[in-house]
Amino acid sequence: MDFSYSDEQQMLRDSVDRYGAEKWAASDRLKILAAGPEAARRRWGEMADLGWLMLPIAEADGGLGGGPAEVMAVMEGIGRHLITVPYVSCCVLVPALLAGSEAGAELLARVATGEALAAAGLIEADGGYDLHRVATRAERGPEGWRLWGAKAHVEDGADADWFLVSARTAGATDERDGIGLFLLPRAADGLTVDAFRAIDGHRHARLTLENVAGLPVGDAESALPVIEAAVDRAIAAQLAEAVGSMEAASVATLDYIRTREQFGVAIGSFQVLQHRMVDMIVAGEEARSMAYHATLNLQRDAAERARAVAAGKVRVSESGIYVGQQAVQLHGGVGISEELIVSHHLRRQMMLNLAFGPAEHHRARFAAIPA
Amino acid sequence: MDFSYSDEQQMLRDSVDRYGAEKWAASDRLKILAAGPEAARRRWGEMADLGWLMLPIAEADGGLGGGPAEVMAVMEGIGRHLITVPYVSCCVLVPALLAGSEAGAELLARVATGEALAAAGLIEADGGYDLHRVATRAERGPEGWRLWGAKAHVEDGADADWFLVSARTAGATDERDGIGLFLLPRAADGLTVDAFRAIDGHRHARLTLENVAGLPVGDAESALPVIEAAVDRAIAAQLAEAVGSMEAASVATLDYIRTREQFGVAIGSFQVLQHRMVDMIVAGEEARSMAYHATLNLQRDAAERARAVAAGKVRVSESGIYVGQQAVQLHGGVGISEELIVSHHLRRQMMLNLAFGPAEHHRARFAAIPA
Amino acid sequence: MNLDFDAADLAFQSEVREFFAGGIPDGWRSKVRSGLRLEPEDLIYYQRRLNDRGWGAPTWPKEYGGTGWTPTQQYIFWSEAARADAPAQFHQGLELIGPIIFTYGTPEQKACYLPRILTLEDWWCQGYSEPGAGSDLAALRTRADRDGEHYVINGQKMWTSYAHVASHVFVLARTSQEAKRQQGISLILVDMNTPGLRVQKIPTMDEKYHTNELFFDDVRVPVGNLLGEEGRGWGYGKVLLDRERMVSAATAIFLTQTVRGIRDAATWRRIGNMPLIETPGFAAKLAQYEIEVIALQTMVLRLMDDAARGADSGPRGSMVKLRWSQLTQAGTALWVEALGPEAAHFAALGDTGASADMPYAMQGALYARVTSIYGGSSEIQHNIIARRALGL
Amino acid sequence: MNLDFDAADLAFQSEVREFFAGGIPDGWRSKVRSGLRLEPEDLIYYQRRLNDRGWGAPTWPKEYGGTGWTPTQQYIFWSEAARADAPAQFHQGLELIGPIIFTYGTPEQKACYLPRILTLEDWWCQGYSEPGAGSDLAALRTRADRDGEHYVINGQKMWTSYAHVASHVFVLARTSQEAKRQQGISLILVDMNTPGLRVQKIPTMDEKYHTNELFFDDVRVPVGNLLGEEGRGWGYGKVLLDRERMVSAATAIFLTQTVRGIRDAATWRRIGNMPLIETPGFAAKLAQYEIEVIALQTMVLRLMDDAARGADSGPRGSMVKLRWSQLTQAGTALWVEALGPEAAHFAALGDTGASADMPYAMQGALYARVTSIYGGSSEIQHNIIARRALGL
Repeated sequence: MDFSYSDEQQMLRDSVDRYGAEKWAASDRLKILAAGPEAARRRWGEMADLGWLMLPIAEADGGLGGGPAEVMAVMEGIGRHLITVPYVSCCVLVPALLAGSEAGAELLARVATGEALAAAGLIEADGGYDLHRVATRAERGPEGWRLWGAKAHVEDGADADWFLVSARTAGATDERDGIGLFLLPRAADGLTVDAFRAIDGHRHARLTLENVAGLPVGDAESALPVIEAAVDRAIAAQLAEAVGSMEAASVATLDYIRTREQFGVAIGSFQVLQHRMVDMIVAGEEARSMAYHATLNLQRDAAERARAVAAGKVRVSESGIYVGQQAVQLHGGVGISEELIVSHHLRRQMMLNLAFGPAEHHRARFAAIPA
Repeated sequence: MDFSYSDEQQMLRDSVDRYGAEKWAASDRLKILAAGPEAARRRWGEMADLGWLMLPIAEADGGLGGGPAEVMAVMEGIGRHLITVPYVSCCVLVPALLAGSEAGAELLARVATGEALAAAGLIEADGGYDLHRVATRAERGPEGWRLWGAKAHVEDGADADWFLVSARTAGATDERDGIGLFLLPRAADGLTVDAFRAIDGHRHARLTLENVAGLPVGDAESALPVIEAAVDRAIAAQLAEAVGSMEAASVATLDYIRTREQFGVAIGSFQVLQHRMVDMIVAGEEARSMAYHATLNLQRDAAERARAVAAGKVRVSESGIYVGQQAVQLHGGVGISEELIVSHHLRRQMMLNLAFGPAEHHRARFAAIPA
Repeated sequence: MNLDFDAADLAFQSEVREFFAGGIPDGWRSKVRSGLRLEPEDLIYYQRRLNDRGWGAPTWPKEYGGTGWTPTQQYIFWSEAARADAPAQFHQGLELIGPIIFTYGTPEQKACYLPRILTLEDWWCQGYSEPGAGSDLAALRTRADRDGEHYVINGQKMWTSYAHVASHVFVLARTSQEAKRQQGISLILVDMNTPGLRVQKIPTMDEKYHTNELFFDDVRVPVGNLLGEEGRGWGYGKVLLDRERMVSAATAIFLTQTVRGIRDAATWRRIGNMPLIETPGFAAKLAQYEIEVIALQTMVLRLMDDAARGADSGPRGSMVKLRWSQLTQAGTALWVEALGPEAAHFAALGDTGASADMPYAMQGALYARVTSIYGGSSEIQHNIIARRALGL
Repeated sequence: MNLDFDAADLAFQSEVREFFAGGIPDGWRSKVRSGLRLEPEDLIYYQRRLNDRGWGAPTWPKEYGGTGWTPTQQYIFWSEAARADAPAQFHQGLELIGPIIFTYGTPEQKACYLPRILTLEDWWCQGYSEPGAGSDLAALRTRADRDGEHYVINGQKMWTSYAHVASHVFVLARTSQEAKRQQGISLILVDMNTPGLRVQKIPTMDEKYHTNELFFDDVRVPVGNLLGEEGRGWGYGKVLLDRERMVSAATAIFLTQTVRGIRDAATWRRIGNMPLIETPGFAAKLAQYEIEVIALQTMVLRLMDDAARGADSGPRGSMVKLRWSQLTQAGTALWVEALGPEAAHFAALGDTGASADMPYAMQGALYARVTSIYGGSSEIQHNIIARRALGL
């Protein structure tokens, strides 16, 4: 039992913090988000050069084989500095979905270098965030597999060059068997990509598939276990991001209430604000504990993993939104301005809750898994 | 639209307050609760003499025909002084169940004078507090109706001389039709009464019926509407009691934090305690509003009435338990002692929540009724 | 005690309901339900329609062009407006400066300003807060120095909502540097076109343009623009305080609109084969929300009843503000939850549109965060209640 | 970073699990799960069984008869005890005065008292709080005046848990009237049989007898009973403070017992044809509770890990206390909710019994209210964290 980062992990963590402080200064945030696709590719290239993009990719797939703790070390920094990039979707989720597959080998090599962006479409409009509720159909024809259907939300999918999409190859809409995973290029005939910006600057997509050719990844009839495990990895990574963001929001708030004066004294001298600040710190400690719990259970069996990740998601979401809201509240008016960083943290916490299903979804998921 | 008591109602309210202050002083509470049945009968007789027992009984049934607002005026005082008597069960619920019935006329006359105590058994173990989930059976034989079954909880039933019991005369366990209401004396053959004391000093019962003779009240196949309306009346009365109790608990707490010193100052000077006290007061104001809302909707149609009472029950329960808990918390150690009154208020609030179904039950009930 | 309206009130209710029937454009609906303000031109259109009917100022006395309605009538009017998804009227002129003008203004000021508030020809904004004076407003530093027949105003105001739309601003400024804190503060009316006055947008997290900084650089206004007596500006706030409860009360009545927004979204979205609204978890959350809205609205009814009887309602106005902001926040958050994956699609990149409710539900949820900060933060409301009601 | 136990720890876990297998009487279960203490004779029986095995003091060093376990071993031991529905050990001797004695006591004091704590031959209680000195303990007024070879103690203590059972009490008293506040306070060991010492029950709302007032009326104790130096008693509390986190941590581990209590009750009770635990509403509530328990227990694991590495865990002990009391309250309340109508049947009047879980669940829920008051109220814990962790 050990809750401390190794020296190597700590170095990784420090390097993300340095990068974040340099390249994602709060004061530059609006400018960075407004910059065009070229600037985004350049920044992504910097992260590739630092080796972070290939870090979570398995060694067998040509990556660095970083484990959950290494990913956690990176994600905390991404959260602390609100680095708004598709790292979890492209570098954690996609490599976990493609791990060991022939179909994905070439794509992973290009993901590792930052040449290609990939995203996964796993969520459908009526699915309630359940990964097994798949109505999108895949049919095998003489020329290979063709797909019909829609994906309501593709996290970070707006700028993806490739999509991984779950589709039903057999069975009824809510059965666990009969689900396959397919790879398709953005330019595929019959694929419509609608792109959206979220309030936290992330750029997502909605897909419509009308007789689209897809390359199967792994077993076309039983991809669900791989999908669920991969999404749990992605969620655990986001929990660490949420923890980093909470920490930064709390530090900013503590600084503010120590220095901001009203009625002739620092507002941090008011007991009510002190206790609120304590509740924020306690929420942060709880969230950190849950992020550890989820992350360190990733390699256990499916039920333990799912229970730990679902539990983590519930508590970190609740804590994160609470901390974000109180950070804004304690800042008063300036808290809601674009200029200060706290409202950006709140927005990110709100969206982290939604990604891969909100707390409500994971609470029900947790309840359904026997301890 | 008018939210003020009439002069007559105000006089009634004042008289209950005077009686409570005289006869139910906080300092005598333990002694009063420990006194035997004779003392209890004597106290009950005092309330009969004051006319309160016959107040809610319809004029046609020989009572004073007091309406919901009159009952509310009495109940606030009962709550404020924690007057621990079966008033709601015997004088509000039973008269509403028996209103206009031949079978109950004689009993009501004796309830009005305090000679007889009656209680209603409407809740079954698996019924989830739903009044239509009735498994107790009633069968009509040559000598009249006979009953088999069990009632898990009879509010204030421990000392009742008569019981009103719902029983199924037709249909399946959860159907709304086919429910009758039956009157039986405590001494009936085949009736077992198990009596219990609750943490607030109220005395309840559990009934087992094994071929018990019962007198039908009203229509033996469709008593449910009457039962639901009567229980809603009882709940509304208890909401007023809860409001009175909250008020008393808040006043006691405010007095305490104004005078109790720690660290050389009155603890009421600490901002955190001030804000907590404010939250208690706001909760009390909300609860009072909801008690009015429920009470003043009692005479509207069944859906409006049920929705208003269910809403009242939810919010008053939440507010009441919160106020009770915080009253104890702000008193610190002495808050949990039998000697001070605050923990008695907390206990009453906890039990008021449970009576006729807790907040959870009524939230679901509210959700099921279209607005 | 009773909840029923009398015959006259019932007749009035029919009249109001008829007025609103079909009169509210469909396009307003989502925005209104999420608690967001409509565009200024829409608010002006709405205000003029009301004023043409004689209903421009529901809380003003008749002699100034108001309706002279009883509190019960006001309640009925607002309830029917909420029912019809009509917006709340823009309140800075109607509820904030208007009453001060008709209470403390000169006959000339009344004649000049009041009619133009009713028609929204004049759009007022409020120059109170400053960078160093938010919750502690008495720390304000903007000064108005007398120079012959003018005041010369210098300083900076912050959180001036709708200054970019407004034609006039009412400013609290120091007319004496000797007097301390609350003393020496005066209330001055300023035309927004006066030279030296500059408006700068404050971008906010909801991405709507609604608030500003105001810079006063030797802004000269005639001394006739002083409202009431010099140095007494702080005291006029008390009039506001008494009316503030009506602003809170009116907005609280409009929460039923948010309930409808949530309900519609949750009816439309399906989880598997079931509408979200039928799932026990969501149904319970919505029920809880509706119940708390009923509680708040009954508190408002009691406030109205107090007002009708001329009774002092103590700090219940603060309580309404407190709970209203909590429920605005909870309601818009629940609405966002009901939208599911769509909630991540705030703005379309390209030519496809977002869903019908977006971005309003999300903007509403973000905007709602400020409701517990402005108009006296929730912490300040707690302080007020502790002092006024509890004597702590 | 990893959560796995190493081979030695796994072996230890098996050993502990085997020890507990079948060793806990069924009759203890409901009481233990509701967070209530067993009867003194049961606790003595349990303590002696542990001590016979050499496990009497999981947190003490070996030289004083403790186990010398690592924090990980302690965690394993408590987890297995919780799993087996074993009770928490009575902590006032083991965790409160024991460590002060072995740290500051004389060799004679150590030899005399420590072994008898391990066997529960001596049952200690804590004489700290007074009627005027609760959260503000430094305001205590009990005095111990030197008279030759004795101290003469006069005063009154309050909230002395289990004084009616205890053989000894450790008392904070003023040995100097000049020194102010924290200074001049000494820690004195007193035999409960000393003349002049009177115990008076404080009846509490849970109807269990667990706490008392203590009256000292010229109670004479030998000066040899002074622990450590005169006037330094307050400082010894710091040792307690450092160990306090272990008390909180250990009790927090036992919350899994409450989870089982709730689960069993909700499995047994039916709503219509469905066990309560399968209804979505209750299932979600229980899930939320379990998740919060997991969060707290992971916080405890991190505390243990800090302790193992000798790292300063800052105010996380206070955080654990804070959250533990909240979860004790929430869990017992949920258990009562699960019982349904039975929860109104606290005590049978007559010869029929109440349900298996009653009255324990209800007593637990009532008793739980004091957990946010004793040992430094939740408000005080907030103050401590604000000061220590945030420098506010």
